[in-house]
Amino acid sequence: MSESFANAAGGGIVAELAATMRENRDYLSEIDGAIGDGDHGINMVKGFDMAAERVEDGASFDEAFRTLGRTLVMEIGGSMGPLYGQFFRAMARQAKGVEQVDAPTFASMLEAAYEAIRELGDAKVGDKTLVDTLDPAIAAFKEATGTGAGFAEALDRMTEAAERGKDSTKDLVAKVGRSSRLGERSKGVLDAGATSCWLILRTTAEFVKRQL
Amino acid sequence: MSESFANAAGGGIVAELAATMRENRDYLSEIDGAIGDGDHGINMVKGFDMAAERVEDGASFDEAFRTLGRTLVMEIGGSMGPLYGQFFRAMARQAKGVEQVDAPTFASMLEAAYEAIRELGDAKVGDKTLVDTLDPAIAAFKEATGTGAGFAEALDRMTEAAERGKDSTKDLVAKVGRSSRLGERSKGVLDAGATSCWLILRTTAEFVKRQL
Amino acid sequence: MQRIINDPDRVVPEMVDGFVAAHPDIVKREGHERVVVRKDAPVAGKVGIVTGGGSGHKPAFVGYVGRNLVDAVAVGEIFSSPTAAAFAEAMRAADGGKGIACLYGNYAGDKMNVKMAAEDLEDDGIEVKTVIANDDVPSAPKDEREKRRGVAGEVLMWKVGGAKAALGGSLDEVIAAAQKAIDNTRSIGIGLSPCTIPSVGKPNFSIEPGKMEFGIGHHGEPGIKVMDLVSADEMAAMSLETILPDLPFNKGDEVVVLVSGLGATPIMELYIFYRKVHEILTGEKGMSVYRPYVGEYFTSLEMMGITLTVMKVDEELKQLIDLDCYSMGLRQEKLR
Amino acid sequence: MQRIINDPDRVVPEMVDGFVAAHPDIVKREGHERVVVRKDAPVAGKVGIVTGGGSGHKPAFVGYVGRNLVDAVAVGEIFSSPTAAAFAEAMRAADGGKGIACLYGNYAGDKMNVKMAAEDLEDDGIEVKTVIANDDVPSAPKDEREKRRGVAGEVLMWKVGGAKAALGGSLDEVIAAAQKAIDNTRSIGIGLSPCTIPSVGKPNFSIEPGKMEFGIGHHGEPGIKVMDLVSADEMAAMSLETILPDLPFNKGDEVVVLVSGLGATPIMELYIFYRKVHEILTGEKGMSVYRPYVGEYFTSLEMMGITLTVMKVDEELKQLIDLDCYSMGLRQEKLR
Ligand SMILES: Nc1ncnc2c1ncn2[C@@H]1O[C@H](COP(=O)(O)OP(=O)(O)O)[C@@H](O)[C@H]1O
Ligand SMILES: Nc1ncnc2c1ncn2[C@@H]1O[C@H](COP(=O)(O)OP(=O)(O)O)[C@@H](O)[C@H]1O
Ligand SMILES: [Mg+2]
Ligand SMILES: [Mg+2]
Ligand SMILES: [Mg+2]
Ligand SMILES: [Mg+2]
Repeated sequence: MSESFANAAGGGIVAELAATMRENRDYLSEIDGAIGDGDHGINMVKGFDMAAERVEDGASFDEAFRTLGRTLVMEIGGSMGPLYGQFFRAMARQAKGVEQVDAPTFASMLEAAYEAIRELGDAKVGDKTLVDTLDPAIAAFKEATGTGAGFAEALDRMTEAAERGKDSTKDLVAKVGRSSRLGERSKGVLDAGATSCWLILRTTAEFVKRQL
Repeated sequence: MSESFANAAGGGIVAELAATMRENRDYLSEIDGAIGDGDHGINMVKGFDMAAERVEDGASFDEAFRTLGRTLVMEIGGSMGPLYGQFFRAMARQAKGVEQVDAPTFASMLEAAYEAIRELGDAKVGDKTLVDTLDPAIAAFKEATGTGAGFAEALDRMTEAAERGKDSTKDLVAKVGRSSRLGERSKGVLDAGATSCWLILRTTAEFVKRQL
Repeated sequence: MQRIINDPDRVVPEMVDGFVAAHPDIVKREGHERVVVRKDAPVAGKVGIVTGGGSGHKPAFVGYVGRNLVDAVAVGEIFSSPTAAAFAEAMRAADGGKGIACLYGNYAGDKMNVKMAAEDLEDDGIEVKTVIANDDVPSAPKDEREKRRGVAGEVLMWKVGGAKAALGGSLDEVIAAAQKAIDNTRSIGIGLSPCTIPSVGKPNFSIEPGKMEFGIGHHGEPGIKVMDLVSADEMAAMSLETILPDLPFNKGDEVVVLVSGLGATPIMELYIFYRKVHEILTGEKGMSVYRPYVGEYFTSLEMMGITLTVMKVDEELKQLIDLDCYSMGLRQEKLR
Repeated sequence: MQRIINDPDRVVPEMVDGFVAAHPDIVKREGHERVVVRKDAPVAGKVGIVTGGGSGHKPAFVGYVGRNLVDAVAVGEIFSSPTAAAFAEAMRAADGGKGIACLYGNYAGDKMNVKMAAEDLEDDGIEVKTVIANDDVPSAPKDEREKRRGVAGEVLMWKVGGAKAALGGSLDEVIAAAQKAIDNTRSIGIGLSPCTIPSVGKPNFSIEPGKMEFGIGHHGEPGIKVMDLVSADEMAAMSLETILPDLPFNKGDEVVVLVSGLGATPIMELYIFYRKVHEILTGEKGMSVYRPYVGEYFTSLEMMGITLTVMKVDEELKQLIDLDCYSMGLRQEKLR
């Protein structure tokens, strides 16, 4: 197994993400339905499918992410469109021009994505959003690479942390977004965005590992 | 007991009718509530009380009825205002200029009232309205006088027939007015207007008998 | 009852107070506390347009008092005819010396009270003529048109009659135009939920979830049938199939269309319904829509539901429909 | 769900179809299927007024496209922000060469999407400035005004901004006027029943019979408290007591008042509520009502409830409020 993969060969990522969203559409909408408006699965599938169709054959990893980001920003609306849109656009920007994507590049992609979400959405850890998945996931990835783990190993650590982060949202009170109107009543269920974020990170990790 | 009474002494009739309406306000509204809009008692009390205040001291029988009729027409609105309004105006017209009101005069008053209601409201016997009280009541009064009964006796026959007529509305399907929208569902309860008409005839009969 | 009222028996006078306070540029109250009059009425030398009816149908009736529309309105209790006195005062307030056109709906109480008011005015030498709207197709078969109720088509009758009067029409001309408007107009309503008269406190009828009453009246009068709820497109198609053959409307006709919510219907749904009405009329039916109206024009308190009104127009009606007007419920500039 | 729709996922595009078909004299659709544009836009040499937001608030937002009001609107799904692309298209369609004033409400999604659209336009050399309405008093304390939601006060912001642009104001002048309008405006809402987003199919929250939510938001956001239902007069008094001290409004102030139903409220009840608002303002508070608006101006699907908005006016705001305008939701001639 190598410690990097060819950017040029990574264009399949968006189709895989779209497949994951389709598989989990009803699950995501169900979670959103409990304390939101029940459309998260629909929103995600709509955006990712649209993007998957637009990604050209032979697109690179960064090009695929750029198309995904642009599609989400331009066509989905709501809060998720711009948030995940800027998320993927930021990842694309970090990978642009890179020939081999390695762990440091991937770490900078994650950090840029997080920064974009924070700048736009202003949510903090504990607010019961996708940030609760993203923040520990990135920390775990960097912690792993910093302590000598390989790219694949670090991706596994990231996915595990993402899952724990996602699970942590169950006991949180929503502070931003639609479900914040429920106050204490928003406790007891997972956050939909945190769940889709975990799915995105897990799918991406699996995809990357197969490229190494 | 005489066979007529002095028109000039009959002005108290409206106060007595108003008292009857007040006593039966809730009952009438309750009946109307079952298949109408529940305001018949309120409508009647409002109009009769207003008229009772306006009837001048020493008013005659026909003047009192004229005031009552005018008040109902002008101030009550809906269907009952004009219907009972024209009813009492017609009665007043027949008694106007009469010094002693006897059974034939009273019969002509009833007939004129019935004619006014029919002209304006176009309801027939069996339509579940006050006509179901009025029609048999007038027939009974005329039948009684025609077969030699005195004024008082005829008034009793009238009241009895009015009550039977009122009771007959229980099994009828409403054909006109608000409750006709219920179709078959309007069966099983008395008609509010038929009930108030019976109360009006009974109170008038009692009043007249005390004047004879 | 989840409502914004004070005393249930005082909703009508308080509504009138609020209405007059909110629209000082359009209306005034005059003579009778249940009469609302156009601010500059009576307009000398103009036929006075009068209407009236039970309350709870906002913008009808007071919402149509205004320039080139109605001059005076008699206000009744909720769903109950105004008094003869109120009608008579409204007529007097509207009298500009050319007679009164009383344009109202076919309800027993209104007919009786208008009749007595008109007699009163005629005693004073003021001529009163009437047009009785009967545009509601489901309320009686075609050969008993005189029994049909007046519903949202009344708005077009007022528009046309008001315009004719504003343009200097004589009483007979105003009556003829308003009569032509209503004769060329057919309406139907669909109810999806009941409404509650505040002083009664309980719904005036019931509709099960998943059902609708096709052909319902403006006070919840029963319609043609209670049936399973269908899509907006099917509602539009069914409504047109019921009213178009009744006039009949024919290929090539130019029509004015009025879609009104019954009170609780989200306005966006009126547009979803209108979309299909427009498509059917201008598509398979081969007609053209001269002017559409979509909004809350004639409601039934907080009933969920919709009404459709179609009027066939000729050159005269087009001219009258196009005249600008300004009331609370209808404000319009020339379209063309 | 007792509603007049077809496919719950297609209510927005079908509504837009119907809207454009119903108002050909006022609007057109251009470029993007979720953008509604004033018929004669872009108006050369005029600042373009743009807004947008989630659907379900009719007449907002498309109902304010029209002469002397808004030039283009981005239409979102029900209660969900329009896309950045729709905002960008709306801005492009409104661009008459003097820049774009995007006047919208303080919601997270709208802010993000407007921001990205504006960046897009600026890349093309078109200047975009924004005013973010935050008139809803209950949604945050006074020292965190930047967190407050935009509600029915947005209508007055569009009226003022639209008029300033129509009178030839520069982009900075239009922005300043609209900002002044919203800075001088305070609103509050009361909810008596929830509403149902068609694609969700169940009510978005619940209110027990006999209770009301005081301070509710336009999407059912929780208010200050859930309390026993009170009379219309008390609602009016409580609402004024909450918003008047916030600006604060003072004795002698001239104010514009806007009362809006939330969708299912019978219009007569809006007048019953306004009656008391008017009485309190002009009585014990010693203010004068420069212009009242009562009607359905900013709704929440079929929610039962009411909102109150008060704006303090100076000579500039009076002039701008008085300018005539013509859209589906707001049509006005000069009052004076
Ligand atoms: N400001 C924010 N920052 C980060 N995530 C957010 C923010 N606002 C909302 N979210 C996420 O969005 C998710 C809901 O997405 P979705 O259902 O698609 O949108 P909507 O709430 O418009 O229906 C929430 O579960 C939450 O994780
Ligand atoms: N056309 C008519 N002819 C005779 N009586 C009528 C007619 N229409 C209605 N009524 C009577 O009116 C009564 C209802 O009166 P009321 O409740 O006061 O009026 P509303 O129906 O306007 O609420 C009915 O019970 C019926 O007897
Ligand atoms: Mg959503
Ligand atoms: Mg959602
Ligand atoms: Mg009644
Ligand atoms: Mg009754």
